[in-house]
Amino acid sequence: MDPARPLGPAQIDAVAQLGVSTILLGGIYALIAVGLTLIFGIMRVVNFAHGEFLMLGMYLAFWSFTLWRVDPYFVLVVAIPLFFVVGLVTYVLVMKGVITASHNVQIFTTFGLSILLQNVALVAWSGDFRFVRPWHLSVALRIGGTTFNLSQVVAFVIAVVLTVALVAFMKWTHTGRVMRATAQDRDAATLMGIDTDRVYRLTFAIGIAAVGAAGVLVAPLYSVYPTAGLQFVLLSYVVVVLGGLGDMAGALIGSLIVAAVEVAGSYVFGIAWKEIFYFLLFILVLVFRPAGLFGQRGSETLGA
Amino acid sequence: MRHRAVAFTALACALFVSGTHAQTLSGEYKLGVLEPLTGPLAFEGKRHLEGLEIVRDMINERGGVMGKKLTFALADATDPTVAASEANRLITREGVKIIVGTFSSRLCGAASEVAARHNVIYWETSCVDPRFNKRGLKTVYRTEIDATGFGWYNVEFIAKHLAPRFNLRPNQLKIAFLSEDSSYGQGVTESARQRAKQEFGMQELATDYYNFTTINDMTPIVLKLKQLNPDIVHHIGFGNDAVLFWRQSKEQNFLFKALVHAGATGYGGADFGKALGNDANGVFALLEPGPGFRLEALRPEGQKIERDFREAVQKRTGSYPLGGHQLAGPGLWLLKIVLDRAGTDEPDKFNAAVMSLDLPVGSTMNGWGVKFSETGQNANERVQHYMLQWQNGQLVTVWPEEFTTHRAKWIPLGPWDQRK
Amino acid sequence: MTALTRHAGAVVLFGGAAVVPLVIRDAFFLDSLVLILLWGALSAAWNVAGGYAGQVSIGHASFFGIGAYAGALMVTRFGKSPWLGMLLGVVISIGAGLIIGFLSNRLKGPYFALSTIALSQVLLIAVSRWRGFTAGGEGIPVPFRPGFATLGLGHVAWVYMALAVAILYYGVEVYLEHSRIGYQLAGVREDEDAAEALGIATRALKVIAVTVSAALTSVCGTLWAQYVGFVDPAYVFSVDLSVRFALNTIIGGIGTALGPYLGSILITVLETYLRATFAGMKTGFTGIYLVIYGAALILVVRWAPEGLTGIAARLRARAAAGARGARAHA
Amino acid sequence: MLRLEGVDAFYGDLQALFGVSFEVRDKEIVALVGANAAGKTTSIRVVSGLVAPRGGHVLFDGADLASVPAHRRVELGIVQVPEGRRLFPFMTVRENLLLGAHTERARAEKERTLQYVLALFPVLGERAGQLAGSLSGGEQQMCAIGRALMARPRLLMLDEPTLGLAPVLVGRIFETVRTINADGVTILLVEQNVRQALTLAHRACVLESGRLVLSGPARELLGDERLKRAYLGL
Amino acid sequence: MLTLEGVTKRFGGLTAVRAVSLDVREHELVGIIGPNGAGKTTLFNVVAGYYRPEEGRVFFAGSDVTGRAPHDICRLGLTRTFQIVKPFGNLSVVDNVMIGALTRTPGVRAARSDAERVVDACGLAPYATARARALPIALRKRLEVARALATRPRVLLLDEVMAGLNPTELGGMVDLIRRLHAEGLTVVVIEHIMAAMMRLAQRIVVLHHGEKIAEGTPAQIVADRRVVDAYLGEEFVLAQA
Repeated sequence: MDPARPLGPAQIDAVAQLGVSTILLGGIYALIAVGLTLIFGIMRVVNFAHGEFLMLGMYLAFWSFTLWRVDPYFVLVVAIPLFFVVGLVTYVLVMKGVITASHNVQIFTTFGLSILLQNVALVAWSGDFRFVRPWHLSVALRIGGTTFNLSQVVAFVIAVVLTVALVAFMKWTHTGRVMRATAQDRDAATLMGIDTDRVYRLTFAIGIAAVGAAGVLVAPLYSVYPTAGLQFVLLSYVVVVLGGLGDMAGALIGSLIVAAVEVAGSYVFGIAWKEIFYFLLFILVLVFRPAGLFGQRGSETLGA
Repeated sequence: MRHRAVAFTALACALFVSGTHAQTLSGEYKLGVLEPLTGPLAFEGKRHLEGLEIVRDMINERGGVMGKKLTFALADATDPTVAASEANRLITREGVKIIVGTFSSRLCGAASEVAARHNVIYWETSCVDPRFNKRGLKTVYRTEIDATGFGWYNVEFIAKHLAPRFNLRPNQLKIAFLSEDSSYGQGVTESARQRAKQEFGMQELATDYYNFTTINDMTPIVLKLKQLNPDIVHHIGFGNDAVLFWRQSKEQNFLFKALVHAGATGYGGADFGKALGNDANGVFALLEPGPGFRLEALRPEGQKIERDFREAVQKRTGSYPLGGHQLAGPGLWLLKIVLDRAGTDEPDKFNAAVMSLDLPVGSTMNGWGVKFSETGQNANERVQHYMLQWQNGQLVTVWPEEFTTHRAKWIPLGPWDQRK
Repeated sequence: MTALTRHAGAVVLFGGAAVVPLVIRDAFFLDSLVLILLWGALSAAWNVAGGYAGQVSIGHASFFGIGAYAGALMVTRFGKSPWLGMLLGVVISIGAGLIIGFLSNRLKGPYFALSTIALSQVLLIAVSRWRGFTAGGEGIPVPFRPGFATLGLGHVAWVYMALAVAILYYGVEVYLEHSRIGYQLAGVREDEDAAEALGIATRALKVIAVTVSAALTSVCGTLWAQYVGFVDPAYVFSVDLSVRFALNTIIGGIGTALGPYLGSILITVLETYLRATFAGMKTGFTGIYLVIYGAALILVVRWAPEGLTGIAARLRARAAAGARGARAHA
Repeated sequence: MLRLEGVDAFYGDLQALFGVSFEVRDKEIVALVGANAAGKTTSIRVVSGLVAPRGGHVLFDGADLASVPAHRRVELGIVQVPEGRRLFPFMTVRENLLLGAHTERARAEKERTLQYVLALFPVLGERAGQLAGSLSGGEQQMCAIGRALMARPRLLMLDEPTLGLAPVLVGRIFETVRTINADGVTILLVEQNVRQALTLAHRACVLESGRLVLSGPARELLGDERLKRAYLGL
Repeated sequence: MLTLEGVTKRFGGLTAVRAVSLDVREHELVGIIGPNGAGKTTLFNVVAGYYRPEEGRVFFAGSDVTGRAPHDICRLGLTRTFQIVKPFGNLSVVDNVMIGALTRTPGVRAARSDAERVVDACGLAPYATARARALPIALRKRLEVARALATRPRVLLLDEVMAGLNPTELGGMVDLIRRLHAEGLTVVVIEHIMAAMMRLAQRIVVLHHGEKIAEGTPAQIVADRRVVDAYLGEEFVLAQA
């Protein structure tokens, strides 16, 4: 039986469900990528250790749930300030020294950080796959012929809220404007009396807080292990480039596009080839629209 | 906290100890042990090492090997290059004459090649690559069956046990294959496909592979399979992918008659049950014996050693042996038997001892028997495997029925909410 | 300065490597030596694009994998010599190199690096899925058949094989430093606009450099596959490998002929030593060596971005200044 | 208010200023004129802190600025409108303006200052929601000046505010500068449009090759043969 | 030798160069002046192939080179320097020049002796082995000229090679350019330093707001009211009068 045969009710349901899956999966990608687009967009630093902060967030959720039975949604309250501090410390210890260095130095420094964090996790918590099983993970909501997993719905809602909050923060708060201004012209920002080092520190801390929160939220959906972040980091770069540098709303849309490509590709051509689709999309976008699908032309070269 | 302090002191001391050690002490026999302890395979490598350590202690409590205390020279094999390189180190620096390893097929191939070139014995306890023993390497042995064996058992179970209970002939069964794309998953899946088609004429609906490290959503494949409507899903999962598939199948109300897996990863790991609780009910995984296993079905000598092994594992880990333990530990036990019989690690005499070994099924741990082929592969039919099923948070032994007190339930799998 | 003193470091390094197998037969030592030379040669290959042409790729495992698979498949599928596979690998890598070269003219900095990773991931998936031909995720055990034509060599012979490649690649880099194309590449790396103004076809030159780099990497990939004896896609196309090639070079000294080899010595020895020390200790501690490795990496890249050769040059300059000062006083 | 004393400044190894001294008094407009690369821009970058002098002192209200980082000088009231406007091109006009009010002092009076700026440049009000990068050259310059005014400067330094502008706009900009000064802001103006600069300024300093060669009341310099030589090299 | 016909170059809404026509004869020394932002460097970028003009054509030595790649144009015999010097910072002076020489002389050895000759002729011999980035600005400007010379151009475009030099250095540069011209080279110079330009150029072209507003001998240019107006403003002229 060919899945592409004429549409019957079952096929219509399947297509609707694929749409739902795209949206929910896109939400997860957006959650993870939004911190990256902030850091990459404002600081122009390629952070290869992004996935490792996600992994740490997942472990935080795991231990809180295992030791004290705390639901990840409550952990979130602690995770955001905690990872904010983690981001500050990482910035001061590692990133500050390379913020003006060449991209090569930045790439390989963060790569070192990634190896370091992965193996700290391995030594501290072993390589076992861990699971977080809050009650809401096994709740499936049904509407029409489609099904929503409650945890995923919540993750999606929070992704949207987080994105909207960050967009609003960047757009309407003075600090957000300061961050964007610094990304666009560091010297001019200094002339406005802006302490750019402080801006970078803050940007990094917010970005890490966002990805730490993402880790807490996706922990129930996936398994927790030291290299859990790897599978998301390349994907996040695809999302960020698609959405346009530093464009949170773009990242959300980029996430949905990647998810759509993945879901539709998996369904039509087989799950086997899904990476091929989004990596080719990635290369094409890089070559033909380096500012991203929605970014303003030229914005990707600013401050680079 | 105290533990940590001790550990760190030990670590600090070790920093000052040079990498080389004296040759084998009199009264000790040093074995090279090569497992992936870092990188993406670390979680399973650790389990294998644990199994080896447990059986090492058992051996030492029972007179050691060849009258000597068994010790390990341990090495980490993250990737093929490192596996080969560390095999070299174990051989030339640690002076080992036998290497035990290595869990993964990508590692055992490279490491055994090195051992063979040094005329050192390579004793493989798990990697399942069917080509492993077909390279004409004289000193390479494997105690565990290969992927063909796993595929063979899985299809055997489906055709001989499940089909009758569905009231279907094997050639009426519609089967969908899904697998992660590692050497293990692909090896097992391809051999199962072959036997299912050629021997039983089962109807293959789909075969799909995926990379388990990048799989984030199984819904598309679930929907696709749902439309194909298979009786059996043959899914080799690795970790999270198994949990994801099962959870999303439930969400999509994907109904099939049975899901069969093989090996200690994915559905065969304790994590699967932990992740899903009672929702895991009904999944089959081909493994070494688990709860429900009738010790009495074994031969007397087998009963004793199996019981001792379980107790030792219980003592060390506080639980029933896991798949990793059950491949590595019993493999090491067989090595002891051979060494004691040969009285030497000299390859020719060792080989003669291996070849002369002929133990029937049920005479050692896991109920295994021993009969090595000329290529150094333990016979598939002697390495008895068992079908286990998730029942209320536990993987219990359900097949072959003569070996177990438990029976397979939920055949066919009913609606998702009625598998309690 | 005579040629001998100019290449003193290389003479010591390669001369030492040539002499060692005559004296030491310890397989582990020889294996480490082969790996140092092979990783060094791979880093030297990376250096042609990353160092001399300034096109930093983190996807060079693509070419390594192409070479490894070409050799392994030529042997196992067609029963032909791996040397033939090496040739085929080079041809395919040139094709893939042209793609990366094209990207190098469209993309800058991190975008280029990211696109090279994406390409290696595409190859990883393609090879994993083409099971009928490549054996997919199962990988290919490469049979060991003694003889030069089959690349079935002993450890000593492998040292000389790796040494030959290492010296050849060193020669390529020395040539790059002293030939027309080398000077022009230096111009492209230092300032593309200025190079263009001086009549250098910068875009074509970059593509050539990347392609040559790809071909050299591919050759080593074939050799590696025959040496280690097992090829699987998840390893040969991994980002970790790509980073290793780059890292040796950066730590040794990017854009220098000797740098990749110095970096390879440091990293390989450090890694091997740490692993040997910690892996055997206790199950839980095995990751420690990678923690140290990661930390060392951050520190080196951060504090000595010009690498070992840069540090050496600085020390030499200081010593020379000191000597001049001493003479002035005398 | 501002005094430079024997300032030497370098870009790398290129010496751009040789012992430059001059003074700007409260409520004054001082024009820095001279040919290209004479050291005008460097002089104001030294004052705003983007270039650290290697010799000499920069005094503001009598205090040495040596240890005050660039972003803190804005708090003191030293604000520079950089050459080429340097607006944040992907932000709206309104956002650019609001960014000017970054210091605490400025933020407290943000709304009031904004009204002032919009009254000064009504066109910015019309373009408030438009991206700064899409403005015309003259509008961009107004936006840049407006942004600087948002910081509530006491000393406003303008670097080539009329560069590349059509003549009619040049006049507008100079008018505005006069108004700003009349409202109590001290102005240091770098200009190559000598005539208008000298007409506008109270005093002027002429730089040539990094050295101060001439200074005095602006009117007196207008028509001075030495000035023509400094420009045309006759 | 070099002919521009109605060249126009726009950036977005800004017209940087508007319908400029210009004819440089063989063995001429032409100066281009104009206030900041007048479009001088943009004009060079169009001529040397870095920008493709929206309108108009550029002819060099009889062939249409509009839109050709910079390296092609260089090989045809037209080489430019950069206002913001772009030395190959990590290479020695002689290597810098040699990279230029290699364009005409494929052999490394021959190119090196060519380069040494040029280095010598430009007065850089004492610094031949120094790293380019370690040179003071005056020498870097000189290196910029030397490197361009090494490509053996028939026409040399010099973009502000005198800016930022002190009077002595400036004199040296003027002498160098004069000598090169005397040896038969066609030279086009962009310069702000009028004093130098007056001494150098046979003919001066004045750009203002991207348009050519005057053209003539130095004496004619100084006397041209439009020029003084462009530089100093109308009232300056009135005040003088």
